[in-house]
Amino acid sequence: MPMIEILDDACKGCLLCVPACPHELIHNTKAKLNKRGLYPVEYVDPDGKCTGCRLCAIVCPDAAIRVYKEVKKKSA
Amino acid sequence: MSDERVFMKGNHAACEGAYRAGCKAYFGYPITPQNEVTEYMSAHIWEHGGTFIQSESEVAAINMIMGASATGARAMTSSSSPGISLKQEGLSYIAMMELPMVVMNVVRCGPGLGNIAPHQGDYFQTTKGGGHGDYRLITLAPNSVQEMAQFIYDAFILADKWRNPAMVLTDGTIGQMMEPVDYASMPWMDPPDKSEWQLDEFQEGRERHVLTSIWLDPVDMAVAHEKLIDKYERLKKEEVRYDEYLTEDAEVLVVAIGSPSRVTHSAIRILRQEGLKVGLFRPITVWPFPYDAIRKYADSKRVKAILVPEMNWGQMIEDVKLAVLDKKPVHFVAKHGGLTFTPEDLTEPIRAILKNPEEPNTLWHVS
Amino acid sequence: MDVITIEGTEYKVVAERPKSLTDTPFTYCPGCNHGTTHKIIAEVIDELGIQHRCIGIASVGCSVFSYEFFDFDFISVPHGRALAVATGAKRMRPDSVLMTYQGDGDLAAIGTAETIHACNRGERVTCIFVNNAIYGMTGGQMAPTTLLGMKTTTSPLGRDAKRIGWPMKMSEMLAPLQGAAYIARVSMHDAKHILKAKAAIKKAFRAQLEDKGFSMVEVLSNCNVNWHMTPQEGVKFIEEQMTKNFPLGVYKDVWQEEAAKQTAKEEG
Amino acid sequence: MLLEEYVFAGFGGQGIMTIGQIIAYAGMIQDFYTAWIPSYGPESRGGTANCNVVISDEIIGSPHTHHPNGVIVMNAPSFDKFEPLMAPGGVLVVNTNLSPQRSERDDLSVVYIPTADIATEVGHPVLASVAALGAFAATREVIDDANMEKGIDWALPAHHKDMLEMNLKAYHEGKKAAEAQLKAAAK
Repeated sequence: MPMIEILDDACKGCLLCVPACPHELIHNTKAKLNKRGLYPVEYVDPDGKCTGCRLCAIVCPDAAIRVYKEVKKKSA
Repeated sequence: MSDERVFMKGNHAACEGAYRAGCKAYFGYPITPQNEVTEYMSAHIWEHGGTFIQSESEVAAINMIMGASATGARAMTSSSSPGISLKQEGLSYIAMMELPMVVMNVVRCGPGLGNIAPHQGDYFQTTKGGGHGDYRLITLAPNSVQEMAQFIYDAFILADKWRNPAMVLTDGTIGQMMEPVDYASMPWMDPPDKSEWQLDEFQEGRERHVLTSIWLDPVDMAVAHEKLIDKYERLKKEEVRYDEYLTEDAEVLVVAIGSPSRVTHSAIRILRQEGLKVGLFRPITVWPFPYDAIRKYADSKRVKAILVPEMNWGQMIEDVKLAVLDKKPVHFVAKHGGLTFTPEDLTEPIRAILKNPEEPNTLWHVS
Repeated sequence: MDVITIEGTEYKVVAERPKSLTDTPFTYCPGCNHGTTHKIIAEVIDELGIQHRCIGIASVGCSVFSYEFFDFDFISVPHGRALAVATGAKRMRPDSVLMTYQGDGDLAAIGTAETIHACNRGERVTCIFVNNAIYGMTGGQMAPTTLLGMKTTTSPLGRDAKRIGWPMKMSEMLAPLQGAAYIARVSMHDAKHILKAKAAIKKAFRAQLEDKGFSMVEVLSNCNVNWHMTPQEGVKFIEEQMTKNFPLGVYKDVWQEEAAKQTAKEEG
Repeated sequence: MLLEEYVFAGFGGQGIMTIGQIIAYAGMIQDFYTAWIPSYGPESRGGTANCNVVISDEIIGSPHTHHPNGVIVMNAPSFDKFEPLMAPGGVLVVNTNLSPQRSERDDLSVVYIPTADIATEVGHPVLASVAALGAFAATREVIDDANMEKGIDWALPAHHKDMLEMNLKAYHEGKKAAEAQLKAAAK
C-alpha cells in the first residue's frame, strides 16, 4: 500500500497540500505544534486510499512530504 | 641595461605586466584616458590564453571580475575616475568576500565628468575605502612606465597573498607616456593554488565552498570583521613600500606620488645646483601609507619643513599630517583642473620655505 | 532510490528532499514558492547528474540566502549583478554549470542591463527568475512586475500605468535577442504546472550543457504574505491574475528553431 | 649632464606623434633614458597637436617640457606658440610649406625646410614629418643616424614595411637640406 510521511519539523502548515490530495487524506488538525511553533498537517489514511500519486509532495514548498510505494516482488 | 627593453605606453605596459602575472580575464568599459588598456587587452589577452569582454557598464565589469576571481583565476579591470566610482559597489563585496583581484585607476579630473586631463582627486576614494563599509584596498602608485608594468604584476602577487583587492592608482600622464620597459623582473607565472576556497567542480568529500558578504547576526558579522581587521593590521606592518631620492641630508622633504613626483625630481635637480638641500619621499603603497617612515623625518632636527604637491585640493597631505603630527610645518602646493606641474611651480615655494623656515603651514595654489 | 522496510513490507521512496539540497530547512514564509522552485531545480540537477559541476549565484532579495539550501559551490553577489558574476565565472570555468537565482527586483529593476546583455552575449548560463510581482524581502514594495491596480506599500493606491508604467515582461523582452537559447514562463500554482516548470528548468540547463546559449525560466510565484492572502488564495491569484498579465509558454526554443530550419532546408 | 627637451608640433595627422616616438626610441637604443608624452590637457588647444620628448643620460624627472631646447613646428600656430617658449641655444625646424614666419630671436639656431616639397619629391606627402626629423637631426646631433633609421623601421607597422626605403630617403633628404642651410649660415 502506498503511503506518505509528513516531516513535521519541515512542514510550515501552509496547507497547499490539502486541496492537492485527490482523496482528501491530508488535514489541518492543528493537533500539535512542531519545533518552529507551527502546526504541521496530518496524514490520515485508515482505508488505504493513498495511490502514491505524489501530488502533495510536488506542491509542497518545503520538501516536507516523503512518498513511499511498495516494492513489487517479482513472482519467482 | 638589458636588451629586453621595449619602448611602450604606460597603459600598454600595465597590460604586459598583467599577462606576465598570469592574468586570464580582463573585463572593462572604455573611458579616457585609459582606453589603451581596454584596446590592448581586447587585442592581446587571447595570445596568453585569457578572455576579454567589453562589458555593458563598469558595474557589470567589476562583477564579471568578481565571478572570474571567485573561480580562482587572476583577473583585472581598469577604468578612470567616473568609472571607478561605479566599480565601488563591487569592490566592497569583493573586499568582504576576500577575493583577490586587481583594478587600475588612471585618474582623471573630477568631480562629475570633469575632464580627461591628469589629476589626483581619487586619493581619498582609493585609500579610505571608496565603497560602503570598512575595507581597504592595497594600493600601489607608480610614477613611470616601468612601474606601471611592475606594480600591476606586484598587485596580483599581493592580492593573492592577502586575499584582498589591489588597486594601481595612477594618472593620465603616466598612462599616456612612453618610456623604456624591461620585463626581466617580471617572469611569467601562474596563480597560486586557491583550491581551499575557489568555486570549482564540487569534489565528492570536500566541503562545499560558499563566498558571501552577509552575516545577519551582528556577532557573526563582528567575527568576519575581526578577520579583515587582523589582515589589515598585518598588511600595515609587512607591506609598506616607499622610495627616496636625496633625502639623507634634506632640509625640505617633498612628499609626492605619481606624475608630481616626477616633476619634483626635476625641481630637486634645479635646487641642488643652487646648493639647496631638498629630497623626495615617494610613497609606493599609499595604502598601507608609510606613516612611520615619514614620522622619522618629522622627528629629525635637520628637516625644517615638509612640502606636499598634489594635483587636487589636498588629499594625501592629510595622511602626511597624520605622520608629522604637527612636529614640523606641512606646506601644500595645489595644481588642479587637469593642469600639470612645472618644476618652477615647486622650486619657488621651496626657496620661500628655506628662506623662512618658521613660517607655518602655507598653501600655494598654482594655476 | 532508497528502499526501506516498514512492518515487514519493503517500500521505495518515490518523493523526498532532493540530493542537491542541503539539510537546512527553507527559511521562506509558509506557502512561499521559493521553496517549490528550489526543490524542482535540485531535482533537475539530480536527474541530470550535474550537482558536482554546479556553481550557484545567489542574488539579493528573499533568495539572498539560497546558498544555504543548495548543496554545491555558491557565491552571494550584489543586487542585480548575478548574471555579470555568472559571466565572469563561466568564462573562466566553461565546464562548470552556472545558475543564477534572481527575483523580480534583482533581475528586472536594478539588474536589467546585466540581464539583457548576458542574454545578448549568449552567455552559457541558466537564469532562474522568480517573479512574484512584489518586493518580498524589504516588506512588500512595488516591483517592476507588479500588476496594474495592485496595492503595495509604495503604490498604496494601486499601480497606475500613467505614473509608473506597466508590468515588465522580461521573457517577451529577452526572447527576440539572438543570444537566447531557451526562454520560458512557467507557474507554481498547481502540481500540473509545477511539473511543467520542472520540465522547462531541465530544458534550460540542457541549453547550457549543449552550449546553445543563454537560458532563462521565469517562474510565476506566490508571495501570499506580502499579497496579504492565505497560501491557497495566493496560488489562486497566480492562476487567475498573474497568468493573465504574464502569459505562460515557451518564448524561445533553440531546438525547435533548429528543427524548423532543418525542415525548411530539406523541403527547400 | 645631458638633458634634451623637445616639442614636436603641428596639425593632428601630420605624423608629429610618430616622429617623437622615433627619436625617443632611437634614444633608448643609444642607451639614454627617454620619455615621450602626447600633448595633454589645455596646451593641446588652439590648432596644434604636439608631443614632448625628453632624452637624458640620467633618470628623467618630468616628462613634460616647458622650455624646450629642440622644436619642430609643422604649421603656423605651432610656430607662434612654441618659438617664444624655447630655451636659449635651442634649435628650431620650421616647415616653410605651412609656416611662413621667420624667427627674430638671435639665441636660437633655426632652419627653414619645405618639408612637404621634399616629401612629395621623395614619393609621398605623408613623409613630410620624417623629412623634418632628418632636418632636426642635422641641427641637434645627439642621436646617431643608424639608431634613427632603426627607429623609423620600428615605427612602421608591419603592413607598411614597403615604405621603409622611402621613409629613410625622406629622412636623409631633410637632413641634407638642413645641413646645406647650416653650412650657408656658417659662412
